[in-house]
Amino acid sequence: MRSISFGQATVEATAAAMREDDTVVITGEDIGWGGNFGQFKGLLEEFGPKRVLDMPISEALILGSAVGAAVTGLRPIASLSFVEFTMGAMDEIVNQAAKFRYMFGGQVSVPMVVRASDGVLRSSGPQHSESFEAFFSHMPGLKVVAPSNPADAKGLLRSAIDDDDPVVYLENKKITFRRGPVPEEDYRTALGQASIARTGSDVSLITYSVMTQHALEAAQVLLEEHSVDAEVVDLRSLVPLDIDSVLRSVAKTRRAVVCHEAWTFGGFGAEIASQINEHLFGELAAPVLRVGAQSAPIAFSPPLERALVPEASEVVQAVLRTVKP
Amino acid sequence: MRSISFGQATVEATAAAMREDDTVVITGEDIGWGGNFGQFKGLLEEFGPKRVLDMPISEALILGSAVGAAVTGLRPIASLSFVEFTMGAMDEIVNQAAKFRYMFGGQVSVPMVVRASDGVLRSSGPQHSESFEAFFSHMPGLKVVAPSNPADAKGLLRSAIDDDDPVVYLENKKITFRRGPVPEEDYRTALGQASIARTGSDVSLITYSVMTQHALEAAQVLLEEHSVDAEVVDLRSLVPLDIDSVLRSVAKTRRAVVCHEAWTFGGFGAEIASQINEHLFGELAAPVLRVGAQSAPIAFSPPLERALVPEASEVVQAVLRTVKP
Amino acid sequence: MVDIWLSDDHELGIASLEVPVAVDFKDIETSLEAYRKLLLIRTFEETLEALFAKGKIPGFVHTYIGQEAIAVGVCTNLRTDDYVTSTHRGHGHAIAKGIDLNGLMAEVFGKVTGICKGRGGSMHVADFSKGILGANGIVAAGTVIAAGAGLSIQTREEDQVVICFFGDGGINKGTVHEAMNFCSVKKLPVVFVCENNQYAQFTSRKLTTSVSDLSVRGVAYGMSTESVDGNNLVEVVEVSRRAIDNAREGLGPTLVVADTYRFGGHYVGDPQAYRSEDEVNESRRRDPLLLFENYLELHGLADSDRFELEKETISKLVNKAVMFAEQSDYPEAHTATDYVFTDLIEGRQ
Amino acid sequence: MVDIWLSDDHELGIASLEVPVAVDFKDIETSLEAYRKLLLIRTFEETLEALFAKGKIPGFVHTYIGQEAIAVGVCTNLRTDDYVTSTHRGHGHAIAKGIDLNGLMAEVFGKVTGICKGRGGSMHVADFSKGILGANGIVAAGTVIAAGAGLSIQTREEDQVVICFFGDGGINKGTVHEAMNFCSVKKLPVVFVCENNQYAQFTSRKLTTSVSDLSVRGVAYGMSTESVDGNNLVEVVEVSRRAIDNAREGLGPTLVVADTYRFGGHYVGDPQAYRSEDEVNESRRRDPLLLFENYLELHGLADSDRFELEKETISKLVNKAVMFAEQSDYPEAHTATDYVFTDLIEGRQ
Ligand SMILES: Cc1ncc(C[n+]2csc(CCOP(=O)(O)OP(=O)(O)O)c2C)c(N)n1
Ligand SMILES: Cc1ncc(C[n+]2csc(CCOP(=O)(O)OP(=O)(O)O)c2C)c(N)n1
Ligand SMILES: [Mg+2]
Ligand SMILES: [Mg+2]
Repeated sequence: MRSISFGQATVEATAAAMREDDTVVITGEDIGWGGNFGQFKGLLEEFGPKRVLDMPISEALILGSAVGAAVTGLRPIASLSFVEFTMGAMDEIVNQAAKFRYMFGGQVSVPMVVRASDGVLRSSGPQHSESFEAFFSHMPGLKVVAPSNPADAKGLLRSAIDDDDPVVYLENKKITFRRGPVPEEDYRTALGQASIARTGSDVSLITYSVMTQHALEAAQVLLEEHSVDAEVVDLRSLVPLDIDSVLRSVAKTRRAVVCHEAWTFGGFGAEIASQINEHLFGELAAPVLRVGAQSAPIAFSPPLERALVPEASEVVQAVLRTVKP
Repeated sequence: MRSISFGQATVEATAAAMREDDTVVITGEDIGWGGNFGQFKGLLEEFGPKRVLDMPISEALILGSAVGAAVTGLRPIASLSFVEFTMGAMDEIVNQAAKFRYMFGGQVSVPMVVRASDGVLRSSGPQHSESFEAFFSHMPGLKVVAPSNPADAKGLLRSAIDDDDPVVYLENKKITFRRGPVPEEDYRTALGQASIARTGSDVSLITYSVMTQHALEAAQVLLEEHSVDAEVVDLRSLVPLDIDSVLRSVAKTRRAVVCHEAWTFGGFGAEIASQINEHLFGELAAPVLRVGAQSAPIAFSPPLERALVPEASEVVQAVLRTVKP
Repeated sequence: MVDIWLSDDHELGIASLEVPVAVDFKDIETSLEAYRKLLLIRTFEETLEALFAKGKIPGFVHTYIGQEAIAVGVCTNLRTDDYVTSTHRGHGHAIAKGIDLNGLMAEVFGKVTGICKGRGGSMHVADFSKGILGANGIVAAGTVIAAGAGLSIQTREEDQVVICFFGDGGINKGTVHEAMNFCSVKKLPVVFVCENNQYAQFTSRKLTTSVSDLSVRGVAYGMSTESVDGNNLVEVVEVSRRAIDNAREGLGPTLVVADTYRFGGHYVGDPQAYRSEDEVNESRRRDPLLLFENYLELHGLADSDRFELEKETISKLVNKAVMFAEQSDYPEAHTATDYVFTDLIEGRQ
Repeated sequence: MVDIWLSDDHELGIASLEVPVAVDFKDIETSLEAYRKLLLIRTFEETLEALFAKGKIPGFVHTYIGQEAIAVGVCTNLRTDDYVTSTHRGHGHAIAKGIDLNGLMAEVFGKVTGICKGRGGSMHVADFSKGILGANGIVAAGTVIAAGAGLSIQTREEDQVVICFFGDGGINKGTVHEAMNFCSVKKLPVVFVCENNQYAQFTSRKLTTSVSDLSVRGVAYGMSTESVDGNNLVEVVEVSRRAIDNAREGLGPTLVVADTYRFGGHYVGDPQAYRSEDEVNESRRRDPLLLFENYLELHGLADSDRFELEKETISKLVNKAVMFAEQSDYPEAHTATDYVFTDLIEGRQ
């Protein structure tokens, strides 16, 4: 299969949706030029400025207008290049998009996608490096998607655009340029279905987004250097959460390490760990460990950045603490 | 000891701080008139409009100007009457207040307090009823305080104003009017020290804010009707988190139920439960359970509101599941 | 003193009613229809005050009493498929735009027959089938939502318009700025109607707003602006029609500042220590209902007997709505998480 | 075509340098000091471009080349205890306000000797001892922070002022609106300086901004407004001095719109497909450095020999800073969570 980048895969999904449905529009800052990560490349050329809108630097407007458009016949994709910029639009995401359907008693649905790039990439510094999925997944009414590879990026985005509820689609910066095999045809990957990225018997690595890649690397090292056979469960979406797949895997391996790039403290990993502990009480061979960032804004300086944010080696270490206590 | 309301207790703490230190100012909407919950009553009269500022409906400005004031010599208390309104100021809280000290390499501290009322009170509806401590406690650089009674409200607020870091001070609406014994003198209650609100031996209820009250009621019922002796650990602050007190209690009782009014899914309770499970692995007699709101915006209609949000009876039921599986 | 709330160009009393009158307002049915709408809002709100005092209404209620001519005047120019975004003080807008009265009343009661099935309550009344995109508990949230509805109209190449109601307090929110700039850049069919009722909660506008003539805010975006006596129904109809026609024709947004006064407290039960009884009483001399009755009499369109007749009809309507609401059931507890998503979500607690 | 970025009232070339000149700008030392500052910023930024190309600078870098006269002109009027808030394009503001050059360079390298100990990098340079409240990676975040600094000054009854630099793209953020309204209501000593460099990232201002004369935005708040040729140092000094004097005297805020052009890409490495080389070359004819050299020559304050001399001095200074930065250590990994709080936090992972 041909190999394309994560960003390019999302372009394909978007173009397919836009070809199929005239009501799909994209709004965001500087997207006409292709986007910071190439994730909109060629869309302005194909669909014109009425469907690919370069917006003012007005994040509240970008998200709020997406809500207004979504309840009056469009299916907007609102893009904020860095997830930190969602903070200027949290009212629109949390108090409006997430609540509209519920507080109006099911009169409307809010079919919109919020796209944002998160995570660490080469010293982007403390206001351009974070991961906020814990915010979005705590808020009822939002679906949250965090793909780990180009093929999923395409299929999940297609489903997110199809979805009648607001979906926060988080694309990690480190993997946006990475390539992988992606089918040419148009397809959808269902939200709420984890994928077993690697089968294994000794420990379950529960993860998503860029950490799936790190976990797969870690699994390789664990096998080769420590004879530990790790299973990697890639959640793909956090809401809906495929807890069944998680529990099935952990019930089998009896050990789990939950991994994400976001801060460990209060992170989404705590939700997963709590559910594993509750549902598999007494069946675990070791405590569920969590691997995530240390609690600090993500520093600019390369050694600090690396110290704060986990990669494969931190996953390996955590697994070793679990299997050889 | 005289009994005063939670709101009045915070007035005393604020007045004491303002008398002692000219740089303490309060900013917020309609605070000159005493605040929606009487939490600023009399302050305008005593300290005048230069220190008690009625602000425009501009939440980003209220929080952002607090940051600017805090790094240039003031100790502002910025008040947003309902915690939902912080969503319009999340950039200022998350990207500015929380990060200023860190991203500028310790050059400054940001001594400010964000006050906001959270929680459910008699059908305030889906945009005036929530609890967002999971957002704030996930963000490094913010301290988070959530008192459960008037005496703590006074002492913790005094400490929060003293504190050189940004402190989010969350006052639950249901308990703002409740009275309790409060010492007349000026005193401080340290952040980061849980209180054992009730000692017990069978199960630990880990909680804070209004749920401490519900947990105490539940403990009474549990003792009288089920002969279960519950210990209630009132965290008082979530950041810093007094995990030692939590673990000490649970190590003793071997059972824990974590309770808050916020949504269970992705809530702060997941962090506590995860830490308990990790640190006391193999020492627990039952899974750690969580009691919190169901995942929906908080509905207006009384029976729906009551169905979504836990009170004492939900705590009792969870404990019974823990002690008599 | 009444002049605290009137811009210099509005005169006290009924003199200012003598503006050029639209054809249809010489028409008796059109006029009476508008009169009934004013009455309906007034009666609805006064009924709520009484019900609230009796403890029958959960939550808090913000009434529109004193401002009725704005909603009715503006919405008189609208089609059913036009949109409005509203505020925490939204009953008037909803009624003027044609919301089902029983559903509205039942919603305020929190009943399952409510227009939002009891999920929203007073602050979140909406009827999407009538283009009412919702009252909203977040001040000025409607501005950016209105911009989105405007964008949607433009993209779909329809000729609908959007009315965005917001308050003199709300005008200082950043969302107003972002929305107005965008609507102006794109020439979206959005009319911003600022209801300048002199107060935001308990705070006079003067304490928090840098200009006394709010319409200058529109100038900053290259928008058309209009000021109007918001208590004068006929004037509101005229001025807003111009703005709406322009919007419909693709000439872009307008900011209409409608001066008015909130007769009641911020919410029902507000002790109102922040203003004098004199001020309130004085303001009642320019009650939009009275002004419009004067107008109808002056033009021989109706007399006091007719007014009484209409009042009775409207009273019955509202009472029926109360009955409907009172006899309706509350939603069942087990449905509390319905409508969070369009489909079921697994794995959530 | 150059006229895309000049308002109508600015003439091409050096003619516009003949504005009334402040006394001190006939003074050779004052003039040369300003010239050195311009040079220092230019040289610093060009050096960064070269270093970045060699892979020596982590992250991304936004240079101030072409806009130097604004920061230098404004800051010439400031005291050390005055404040500035800055943007993602903040090196120029920091240098003009007197940041330590070695600390600045080391910060951009991410070294522990950096002014922010390597935590911030290019987008977060700050020096609170010099009143530099930080470059900021969030567009227009500085506006509300500046308002707070202004409030602080007023509360402390000092006579400091705050300069809030922001961009023509930033002007559409809601924070600008909220900050300007508040500063105007309270008459805070804040001068808003909008650096109108024609682009926000890759998007021309015309696509996203509803008015071509940005100064009208200030009118909406009852603020004083000024427009100035931002490439003309002497004019910037004059105009901003008026605004700063007013602020210091308690007369409230001013919006100064300074027209300029960003010679470089949005960030170093930007391929700039969104504008023509011609446009950029044309704009270079109004290089603020050249214009000021012309001015100095015209007034007999300096000649080209002198310029060369100064350039050498400045080059050495910048090279020394590079050496300092290169020889400094990176922060140690175990210090990564220092400075999150002023005290230790227990219980966090
Ligand atoms: C973002 C936000 N901030 C504050 C509030 C609290 N609040 C509710 S109504 C109101 C005053 C609104 O004033 P105005 O816009 O003039 O409308 P009016 O009540 O006069 O109709 C305030 C401050 C809110 N609901 N939302
Ligand atoms: C809130 C926010 N939105 C978007 C961005 C991405 N961004 C960085 S710089 C920039 C353009 C800023 O334009 P302008 O204000 O004109 O400043 P200039 O770059 O021209 O100096 C944008 C959109 C950001 N940093 N912050
Ligand atoms: Mg008002
Ligand atoms: Mg610019």
